[in-house]
Amino acid sequence: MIFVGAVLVNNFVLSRFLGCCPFLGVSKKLDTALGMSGAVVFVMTVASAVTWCLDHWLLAPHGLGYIHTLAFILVIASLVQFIDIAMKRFLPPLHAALGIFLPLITTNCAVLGAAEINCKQGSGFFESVFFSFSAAVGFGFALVIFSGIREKLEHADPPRCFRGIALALVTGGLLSLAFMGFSGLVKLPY
Amino acid sequence: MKVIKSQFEFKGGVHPDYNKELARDQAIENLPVPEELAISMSQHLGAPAKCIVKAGDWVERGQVIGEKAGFISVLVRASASGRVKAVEKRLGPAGGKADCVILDTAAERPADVPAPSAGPVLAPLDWRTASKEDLLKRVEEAGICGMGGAGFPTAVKLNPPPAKRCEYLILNGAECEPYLTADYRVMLERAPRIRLGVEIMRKMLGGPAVRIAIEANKPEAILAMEKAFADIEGNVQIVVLPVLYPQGSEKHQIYATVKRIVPEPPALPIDVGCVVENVGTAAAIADAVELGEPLLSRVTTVSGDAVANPKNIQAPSGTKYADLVKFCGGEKVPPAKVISGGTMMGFAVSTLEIGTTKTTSGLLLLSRKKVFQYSSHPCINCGRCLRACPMNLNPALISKAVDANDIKAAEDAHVMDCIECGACSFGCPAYRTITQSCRRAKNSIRARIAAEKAKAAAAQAKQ
Amino acid sequence: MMIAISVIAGIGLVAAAVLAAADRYLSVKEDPRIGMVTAALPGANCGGCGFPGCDGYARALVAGTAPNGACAAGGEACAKAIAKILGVEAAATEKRVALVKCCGTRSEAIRVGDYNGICDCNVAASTAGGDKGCTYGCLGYGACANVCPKGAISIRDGLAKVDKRLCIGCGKCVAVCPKKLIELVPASATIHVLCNNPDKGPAVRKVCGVGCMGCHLCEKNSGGKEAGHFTFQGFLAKVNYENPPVDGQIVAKCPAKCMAEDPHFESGH
Amino acid sequence: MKPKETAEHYILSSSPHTHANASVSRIMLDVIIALLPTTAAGIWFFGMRAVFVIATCVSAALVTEALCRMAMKRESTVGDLSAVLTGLLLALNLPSSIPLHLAAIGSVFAIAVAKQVFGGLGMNPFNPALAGRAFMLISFTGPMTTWYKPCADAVTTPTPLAAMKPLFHASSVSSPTPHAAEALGQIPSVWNMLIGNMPGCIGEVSAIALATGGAYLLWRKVITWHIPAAFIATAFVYSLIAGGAPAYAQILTGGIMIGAIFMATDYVTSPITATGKLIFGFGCGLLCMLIRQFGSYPEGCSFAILIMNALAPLINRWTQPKPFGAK
Repeated sequence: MIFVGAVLVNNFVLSRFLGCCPFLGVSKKLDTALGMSGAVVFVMTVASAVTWCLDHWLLAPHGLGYIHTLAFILVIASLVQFIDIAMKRFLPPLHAALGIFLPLITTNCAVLGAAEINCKQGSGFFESVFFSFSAAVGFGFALVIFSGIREKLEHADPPRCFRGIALALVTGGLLSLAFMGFSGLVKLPY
Repeated sequence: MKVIKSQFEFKGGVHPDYNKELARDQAIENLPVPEELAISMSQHLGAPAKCIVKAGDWVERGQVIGEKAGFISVLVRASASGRVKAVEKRLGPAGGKADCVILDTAAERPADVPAPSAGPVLAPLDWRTASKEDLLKRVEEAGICGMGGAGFPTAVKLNPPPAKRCEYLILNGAECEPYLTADYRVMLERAPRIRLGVEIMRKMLGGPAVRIAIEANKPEAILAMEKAFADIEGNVQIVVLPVLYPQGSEKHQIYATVKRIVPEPPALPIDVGCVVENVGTAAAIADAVELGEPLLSRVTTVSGDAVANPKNIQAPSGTKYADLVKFCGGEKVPPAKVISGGTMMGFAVSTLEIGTTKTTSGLLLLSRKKVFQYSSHPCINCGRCLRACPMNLNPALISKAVDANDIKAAEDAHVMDCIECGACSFGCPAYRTITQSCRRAKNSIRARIAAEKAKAAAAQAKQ
Repeated sequence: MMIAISVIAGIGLVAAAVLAAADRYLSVKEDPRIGMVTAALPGANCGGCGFPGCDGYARALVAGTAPNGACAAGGEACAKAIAKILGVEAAATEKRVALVKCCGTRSEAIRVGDYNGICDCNVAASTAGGDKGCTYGCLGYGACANVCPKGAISIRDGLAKVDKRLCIGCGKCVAVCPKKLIELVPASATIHVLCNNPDKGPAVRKVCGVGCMGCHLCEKNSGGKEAGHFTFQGFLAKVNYENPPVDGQIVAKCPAKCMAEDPHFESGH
Repeated sequence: MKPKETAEHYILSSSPHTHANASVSRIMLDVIIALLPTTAAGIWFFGMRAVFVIATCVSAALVTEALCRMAMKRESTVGDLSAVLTGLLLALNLPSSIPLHLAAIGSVFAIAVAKQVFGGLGMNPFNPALAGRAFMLISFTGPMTTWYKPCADAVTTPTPLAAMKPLFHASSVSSPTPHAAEALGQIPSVWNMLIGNMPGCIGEVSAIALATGGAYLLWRKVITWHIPAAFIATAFVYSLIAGGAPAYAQILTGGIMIGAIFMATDYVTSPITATGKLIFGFGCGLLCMLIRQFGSYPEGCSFAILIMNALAPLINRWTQPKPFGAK
């Protein structure tokens, strides 16, 4: 239920409008979109685990809930950098596939958003991680669909003023309109 | 000998208006040698022949004027006696330039050149006693290439590498192109010659089974062939093909007759044990072997609604289109389009000053009302091209990719498998230039491959 | 408050220490040029080049799989800096620019057919050789303009024209032209023969009002054969760009009107 | 000094030089012809209101198309009839009670935002009529879900779909709870569902008229069977498994018939390959029924098709045909 809810109903990009930067930036080609999706799934899952631990063991016990945004940014950014370096060293093939997308995720609001939502919900560790994972899959799903459309639009001939990002935004809007159909599909507290 | 119906229909294909009734019932007529011939050195697939005569030379009928210039090449003989007016580069119907011998056949024979004796150009051979090598040599020196349209050197095709055995010799009498009736007339009028040609080829190929493929809309041709082949020995069958364009395509004919599928290029029909030859080629081989007559002329259908009297004409190679039209009583109405070949795969030409070649199966003059205009309207994704494509490609995708100058995407969509049959453009409701897009993509891919090869060769030379 | 500050600072320190250690012990040696190229790029990670971020583009550049100049944000200065790092423009030679050797505009050269198909010279040329009477002349369907990375070529009155200031002499147009009538010439040369038809005079006249007839007047007027300003191929004059003519007089004296002084079209940029 | 040209030039073009004489406008005309029975049925059941809605949508679509092309300084495409078709399809997907100015806004959105922004016919990733409808459904939910009883002016009533929705969650249909029994009572008779005597959008009520149009399109080879068959079969099997209202009622009410025959088969926004079409139809049917059962909207047909429109490029990509002779 969490999965369906996060992937379809409350899709991060299409109904929460989080992570729009890579959604528009890395959706020109299907291959790169797939790579990016993989990277986001990986980072979001790991990041939510780390931030959950941070929140529950360090911040919450000391009544420091109000600084968690700051702390999360710091932790997520360094985590991504660390993963980048470590992956380059130990898993070169995976790095070749994902690595170039990692720096782009450093400050991705979707990652932070997932951590924030988890924090606000006060959900348990596994629930948090699974929610983040699902949200990332939803993000990847939207990204892949969107890149498919954009590849098709490469062959289109829109009016001059709409070329490029403007057309992508209109398309994104229509896609979001279509995803409205899922509303109510799963009744979730999120 | 059996007549069977083809059981294997390939996917795709279209049904254009055949318009064969215009010239179907016109018996083959011989064209008197015109006053001027334009004999191209590039009448076949492969390297153009090397011209060995120069302006002012006197040449005899049958004399070699162009030498074979490579493995995939064919020699060229003069189709009439006369004086060489000029040797110059001229445009062929396909748009490429090639050396062309301009022959003045009305010129007076010089006093010091005696008239040749009235014998055959080459010594006749007895095909039963002649060796395979002799026969191959004869096919080569008679300058024979495939007469269906592509013009592949016949001697090369009939001499497969020893590792590959020919199991089926398929005789192509489909003639699926609209308007054209040249092969049909040859089958009606020269059935015994075709049979002889088949027997010679069979000997050269080591006795394969024979399949004669004819479309169902030519019942008389089927009858004529049945009669001619009635008492032939061995595994010979006439296969009646369903009427479907492009039934004459080599790959599709092989599938329709013996249900074998030729793999992607560079595989050839011989890789699945098949050799496909046109009926006209078979007759030409019979003439070359038995009569010693090289391939100097061929039957060309002159048709279309702008021609006064459509005809099937036996014309010497190099006859200018204008002479053919004149022989047919001229133009009925001003033509809007002139096509060398059929309407599905032929080439539009800009002038009637081009000479015929060994592969000119037809010359069509179409009036304005028979000509449609291509447009640059966007594709509406209707999928008709996809369903029409006999190669099972996605022409819509290729055409859109080429429009966007994305040749890589076209290559990924297997554009190199395209046989340029035109079925996609034929049914396109947006009148898009799909076939031309495929051609464009193929040309740029070939150019790129050639450039890469040249680069690699240069790099190797450096080392 | 103090706790909050110290916690954040602590997290920061730990993270910094871990990253520093990781960088020290785990980093992989790679082509130093990648870092240099990345530094030369604007770092906007805009994805406009088609690669995921500047680093991806830099890698592709160093690997030689991406064309230089795809970074719109960095512009020409950036492309130059990268070229320097990659050592592409090592050999400094005189600037060469493309020259379209045809001046048979729609009003001067005849057409022999109504072409109906894809607007591209190579395709048009394979359709009965194109619709231009002169089979050596510019078809004007813009194959060169389409491959030009700098947008320096435009089609005017059925002819391709090169903007000398935009042209970088990459030679892409030379390779793509089906009629092989584009040549790279020294930017300093000012006098050109704008014809590519080696046929005899009368044959040229039949198809074009401004075709070279091979009359050798340009050669005579520029000091004769010994001066060596021209060479001839068939009945076509060619400028010897090793030793180009300088006297503008000969242009006006060309009876075929196929010569021009500095014919490069200047766009109003 | 110009050399003399011959008066008449031959046309030079690449092969083929002959054509089947099909055209885009003829295809559009065929679809419009196929929609005539449906339109007639809609007018019969909903009266002059339906005529006004259809007229408004079609004229708004035409005017928008013309204005957009003018603004873009491109050749007018009003003649290809695609705008007429979009307007007509949108009108047929609206309730007859819709205020006319809202109908016009929907039509303008469909043409301007969902189609011309992308460059016109052939480029749009989403079905314009459906995008227009979804846009209206979200923006003007009230008027878009007010239904009039057929053949009776201004008597509002819920659609059979709205009545059937709770049935999914009823324990058993054979021994219905009082609530479910009431819902079952609101399902029209099979005959009324076939001819269209039930509340709903103008064009979605008459199954017979829609099927006639579909048969015409199949006969004219404008559409293939893949999408409608996969769509309807999936929806049918789903409702058999999920229970609730009888499966035939799920098919005959709401937008499934018009969606499967006329909307999902839109060339531009559906996959081009046969396999892709089957997958597309399956996806449409599944999503449509999922939304009907679990979603907050009573009808999911438009959204299902729109979502599958978004997936069409990917389906196309992964169902490329294998060339003849390829391994």
